[in-house]
Amino acid sequence: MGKLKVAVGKLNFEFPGIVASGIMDETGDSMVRMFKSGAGAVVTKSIGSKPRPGHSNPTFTEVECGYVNAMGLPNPGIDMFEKEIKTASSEGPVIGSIFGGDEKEFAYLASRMEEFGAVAVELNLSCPHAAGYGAEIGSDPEMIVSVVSEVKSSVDIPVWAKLTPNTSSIQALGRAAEKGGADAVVAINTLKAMVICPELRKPVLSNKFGGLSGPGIKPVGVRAVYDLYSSLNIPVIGVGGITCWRDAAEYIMAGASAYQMGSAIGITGPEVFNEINEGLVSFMKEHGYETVKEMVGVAHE
Amino acid sequence: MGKLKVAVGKLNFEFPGIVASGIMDETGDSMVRMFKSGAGAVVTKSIGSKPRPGHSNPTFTEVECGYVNAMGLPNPGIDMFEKEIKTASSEGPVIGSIFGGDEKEFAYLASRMEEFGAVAVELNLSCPHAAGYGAEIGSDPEMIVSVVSEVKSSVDIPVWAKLTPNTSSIQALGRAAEKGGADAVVAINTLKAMVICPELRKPVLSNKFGGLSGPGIKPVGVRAVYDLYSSLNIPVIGVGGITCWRDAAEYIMAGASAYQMGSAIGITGPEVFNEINEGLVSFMKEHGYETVKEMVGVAHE
Amino acid sequence: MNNVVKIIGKTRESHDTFTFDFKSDIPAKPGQFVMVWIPGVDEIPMSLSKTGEVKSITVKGIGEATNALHTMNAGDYMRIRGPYGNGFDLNGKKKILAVAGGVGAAALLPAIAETGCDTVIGARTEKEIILDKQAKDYSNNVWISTDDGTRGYHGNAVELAKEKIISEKYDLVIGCGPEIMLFFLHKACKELKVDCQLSLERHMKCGTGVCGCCVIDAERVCKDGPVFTSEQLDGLSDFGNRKRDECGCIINLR
Amino acid sequence: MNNVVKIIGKTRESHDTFTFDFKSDIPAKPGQFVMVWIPGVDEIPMSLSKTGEVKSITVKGIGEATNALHTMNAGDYMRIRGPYGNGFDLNGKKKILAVAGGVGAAALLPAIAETGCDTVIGARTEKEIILDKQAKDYSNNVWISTDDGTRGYHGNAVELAKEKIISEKYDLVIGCGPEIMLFFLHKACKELKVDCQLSLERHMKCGTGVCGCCVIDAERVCKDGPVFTSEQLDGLSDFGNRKRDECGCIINLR
Ligand SMILES: Cc1cc2nc3c(=O)[nH]c(=O)nc-3n(C[C@H](O)[C@H](O)[C@H](O)COP(=O)(O)OP(=O)(O)OC[C@H]3O[C@@H](n4cnc5c(N)ncnc54)[C@H](O)[C@@H]3O)c2cc1C
Ligand SMILES: Cc1cc2nc3c(=O)[nH]c(=O)nc-3n(C[C@H](O)[C@H](O)[C@H](O)COP(=O)(O)OP(=O)(O)OC[C@H]3O[C@@H](n4cnc5c(N)ncnc54)[C@H](O)[C@@H]3O)c2cc1C
Ligand SMILES: Cc1cc2nc3c(=O)[nH]c(=O)nc-3n(C[C@H](O)[C@H](O)[C@H](O)COP(=O)(O)O)c2cc1C
Ligand SMILES: Cc1cc2nc3c(=O)[nH]c(=O)nc-3n(C[C@H](O)[C@H](O)[C@H](O)COP(=O)(O)O)c2cc1C
Ligand code: FES
Ligand code: FES
Repeated sequence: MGKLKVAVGKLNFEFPGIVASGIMDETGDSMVRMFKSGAGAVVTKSIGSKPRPGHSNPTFTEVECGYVNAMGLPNPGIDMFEKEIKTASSEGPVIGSIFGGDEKEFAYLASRMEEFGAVAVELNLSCPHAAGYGAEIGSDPEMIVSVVSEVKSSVDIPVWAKLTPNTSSIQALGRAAEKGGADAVVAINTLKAMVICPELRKPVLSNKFGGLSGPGIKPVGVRAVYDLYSSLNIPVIGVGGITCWRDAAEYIMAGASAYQMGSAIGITGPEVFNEINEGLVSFMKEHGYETVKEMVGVAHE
Repeated sequence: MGKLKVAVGKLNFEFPGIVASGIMDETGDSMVRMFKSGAGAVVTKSIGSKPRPGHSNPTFTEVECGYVNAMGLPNPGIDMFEKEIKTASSEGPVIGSIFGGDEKEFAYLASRMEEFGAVAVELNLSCPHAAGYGAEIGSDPEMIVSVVSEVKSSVDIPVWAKLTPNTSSIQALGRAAEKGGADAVVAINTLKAMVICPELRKPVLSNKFGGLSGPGIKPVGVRAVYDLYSSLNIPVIGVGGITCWRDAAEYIMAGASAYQMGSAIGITGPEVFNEINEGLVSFMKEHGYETVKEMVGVAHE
Repeated sequence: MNNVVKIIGKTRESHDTFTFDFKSDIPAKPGQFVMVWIPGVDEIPMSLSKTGEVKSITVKGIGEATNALHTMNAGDYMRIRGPYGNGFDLNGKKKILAVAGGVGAAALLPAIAETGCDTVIGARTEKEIILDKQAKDYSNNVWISTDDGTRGYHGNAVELAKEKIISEKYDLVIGCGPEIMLFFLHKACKELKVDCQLSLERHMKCGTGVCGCCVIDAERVCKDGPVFTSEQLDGLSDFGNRKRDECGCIINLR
Repeated sequence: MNNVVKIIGKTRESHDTFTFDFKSDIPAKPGQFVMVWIPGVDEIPMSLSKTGEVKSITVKGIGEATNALHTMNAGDYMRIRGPYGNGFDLNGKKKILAVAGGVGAAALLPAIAETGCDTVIGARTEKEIILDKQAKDYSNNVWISTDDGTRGYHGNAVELAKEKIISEKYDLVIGCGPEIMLFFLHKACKELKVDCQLSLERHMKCGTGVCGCCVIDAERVCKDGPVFTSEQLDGLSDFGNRKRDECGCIINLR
């Protein structure tokens, strides 16, 4: 499995698959389990300054091709999270996902994450269903520049910017992140979505709107990564609908240096990381790739 | 089936299901078949000024939850299309979909469509894969205002604007259409997407990029319609991933006065229109709705 | 997975508990649960108290959502997701004892129906005892315990279960009830060297193993559970000790 | 539906035609076709000339895509979509005659293999005759016709087929070849009062019944066809008369 080592900027991971923010990463023990299942790194649930219950249930529902969720950024708050990161960090690299209402809050949370031992921070500039946070900030390129650069000036660990696909140009958002000094971009977060129950005449989620994840969004994510790879100089991390090694390979060839998975942990289970690791190794053997890096972006040739 | 009559502005349709542009609507005979299968109206393939072969194959591929296509707006040109519309119009209402590179071209094509007997024109402001057309024009609210108002001043039939979901605010696009004088908006066109074949290391479509349609995009379309309904005064027509009566009901309750189907014609077949008509009738009977109109937008209550 | 069902029957089980019947042909195993939407209020996990073609949930009114559910009636529509979770593994076990605490009887009833196993139903007091009549339809021995002695054995369900385990020599104990009861039941089973499978509860959101909010140690109660075996429980340091609230903050159980 | 297959064998069938074998466990019926991607060049429809676990396509080089396909070799990967279309309906038909024009033999071979039916293979000249040996593996009677008389019957396949239909009394004629040949074959079958099922071609893009570009009248050749029955063909005014180009513009066939 040495073949699967990847680097994202100056960070090195044993495996190219990373746990996406918000899925089995709320507790230290869960994150440890994900490392044991073959994840190369774990991004934490997005953490804010204070404990936050998120939206009330229903916060989640299955749809034909994935899930629609509006968890609403539940999290125990940055102070309580130190313990979880400490537990997880002993087993592998933890990337601290954070959300804030402005540059200062992001910068504060990032420096706390650095202090706890996170190897990088991922800025949630893309959650589509929490008022005042996420995509409400991350849809504006100028705001992205300003948040990223403020965070950059307050931490030494790499800063990743997670982008929203709910835009007419994800390249513009990516360029803003790069301009702000981001070390990598992560794409995509969920697509704006809604589920209505005809018999009960109502949107199902308590928040009405939510975000679509899972297999249905994969072609959208692959395109986003392809576009970002061709217009940025910093690494791109792909996420959205990956559930098998072919999906992972699509993202890598589109230009992803590493990939993240969320929904697949529900669909297949944590073991999906190991399964894909094995699938990639045999694909690479059959097609003569020595390293994952050799595959990155080849679809552009 | 009288229960299923709907009105979109001043237009009346026998059934709420309309054939979406680009699917079984390239020839007069195909359109007639769709009327016979229970469609209330047919939107033609998007027609331009001159014959156009579209992109070369591959122009289409299946994905897990739908299709990705980059047909590239193939069409025989407006002159040749008169005959097709004449054939189809004898059997039901035909809405002429058109694409142009600027206001003048749209206006010219619209007036030709009116002359041929189209009951309305649908402006393709949203095709995501044809350089210089579609979403390249329809992502800019000002351009929408200007195209719609130019078309409005050259025809008397209703003008529908078909919008792209590849935007941070479909409401802004809808408001622009309304400001330009549009009689209705249609949402959504396909999502920007890409499929890569790992073994062959290449994007599959000859155009590289394409548009995602089918069941996977339904929650995105429902949300778009919900948003448009709450911010516009003109009717909204829903499209995207509808394959069964529940899907149709979701769109109607989100605010659609009528709905369109494309991919379902491949997935299920033309008979999907009749099947959904029957499903809606029995749903309405069980839940006490006398007309489709009573269901429109109820999810906002 | 997502299903709208029509309530076809509503039965009062006790002063604060109702059973709602509905039809659904989705296959379900004893011990599985569904997420039930109460529009405008909440969505909550409920064990299936029947798992055949006619299914049911048995709801104890303890707060806003469960009390709102109680206002529903035959003919009403209910949107449920599921069934979720692993359920009990009853294969190849000959002699089983089911031990229920309070509304935990609901989760055990399908297993009792399937195996006809002996059953202990315990509660604080007589009027909290539910589903004993239904259990008797399937089981030869249904023993009742109440903490206050108002009915059956005077004492708690674990004490009664211990006696029965000793006298009847079971292969397996299955249990559902308050965590503190299950904690002692697990302990008793270890002492008496009998396997057990206990159904736990944690705050649930997705119900399907995605969000991670229901973990006990690193196990998702909704997906890896809700039923855990003796050996699994041995390794779970949170069991009987800690849970997490909606934010993910730790709450000590004692 | 989307499959990447590895070519496991390449066989020359004639001066301009090759067969490519590959494994695929997707079930396929005689008369169905796949869309074959030639990266950087095109994607084109090809009938399956074997429909078992080992499948094949038999490609006549006539232009850019087919000639590019010819450069592929065993060990190369090929992305195909399908199988698509209805295929032949061979159920309950006792005596069948297959009539192939040129590379049309490829589409008929699986039906010949399945039924062992009699076969007419026609071509302009001897060197255009393909798959006759393979047909003989399954069929007792494989008759050849060439327009120039260089091999077998001197005349076209329809003339030969007519003689055989009269002498052998078939229940069903299945056919594939140039549309003009099929047009006359259909006519002949009507005259001689025998059912036929003929496989047609139109320009294809999606292959799966969505885009509508392959319609003949209102029938999608890719989905409602490519095989049409005598009665269907009676109602198709485009048959033998008109097709459409990539733009959707009408091209008159004669
Ligand atoms: C797997 C499982 C099966 C269950 N089966 C049954 C059953 O068959 N019958 C029955 O009456 N009850 C069952 N419960 C418990 C039931 O879900 C709670 O009683 C209900 O959620 C209380 O909601 P409320 O709004 O009425 O009360 P509230 O006042 O909101 O809450 C009271 C307590 O209920 C629990 N609770 C609230 N929301 C949730 C949630 N989303 N997930 C888990 N616990 C929650 C918490 O412990 C909370 O403190 C089950 C719980 C789980 C986890
Ligand atoms: C259902 C079906 C089954 C077929 N089976 C076989 C087969 O088994 N073996 C075989 O050799 N050929 C078969 N063909 C024909 C084959 O698809 C064409 O020969 C091939 O597309 C030619 O491509 P080219 O680039 O080499 O030639 P070009 O020079 O590009 O085209 C030559 C002619 O081929 C046809 N053609 C081109 N592209 C397409 C297309 N996308 N769809 C349909 N026709 C097209 C047109 O009539 C065109 O005029 C089949 C066609 C159809 C519709
Ligand atoms: C239940 C759930 C919770 C999520 N929470 C977060 C979050 O807190 N922060 C974030 O940046 N993304 C969050 N996401 C988005 C995922 O990280 C990911 O971008 C998205 O789900 C697409 O990937 P997938 O298809 O592999 O799930 C969440 C997704 C789901 C399904
Ligand atoms: C093969 C194909 C061709 C299409 N062509 C057009 C077109 O010419 N003009 C247009 O406005 N939309 C076109 N569309 C988009 C559809 O009209 C529709 O908006 C989209 O497919 C979503 O609906 P669906 O999920 O029901 O297919 C096309 C879609 C497909 C799949
Ligand atoms: S409730 Fe989401 S993982 Fe269990
Ligand atoms: S090729 Fe698209 S409908 Fe037949």
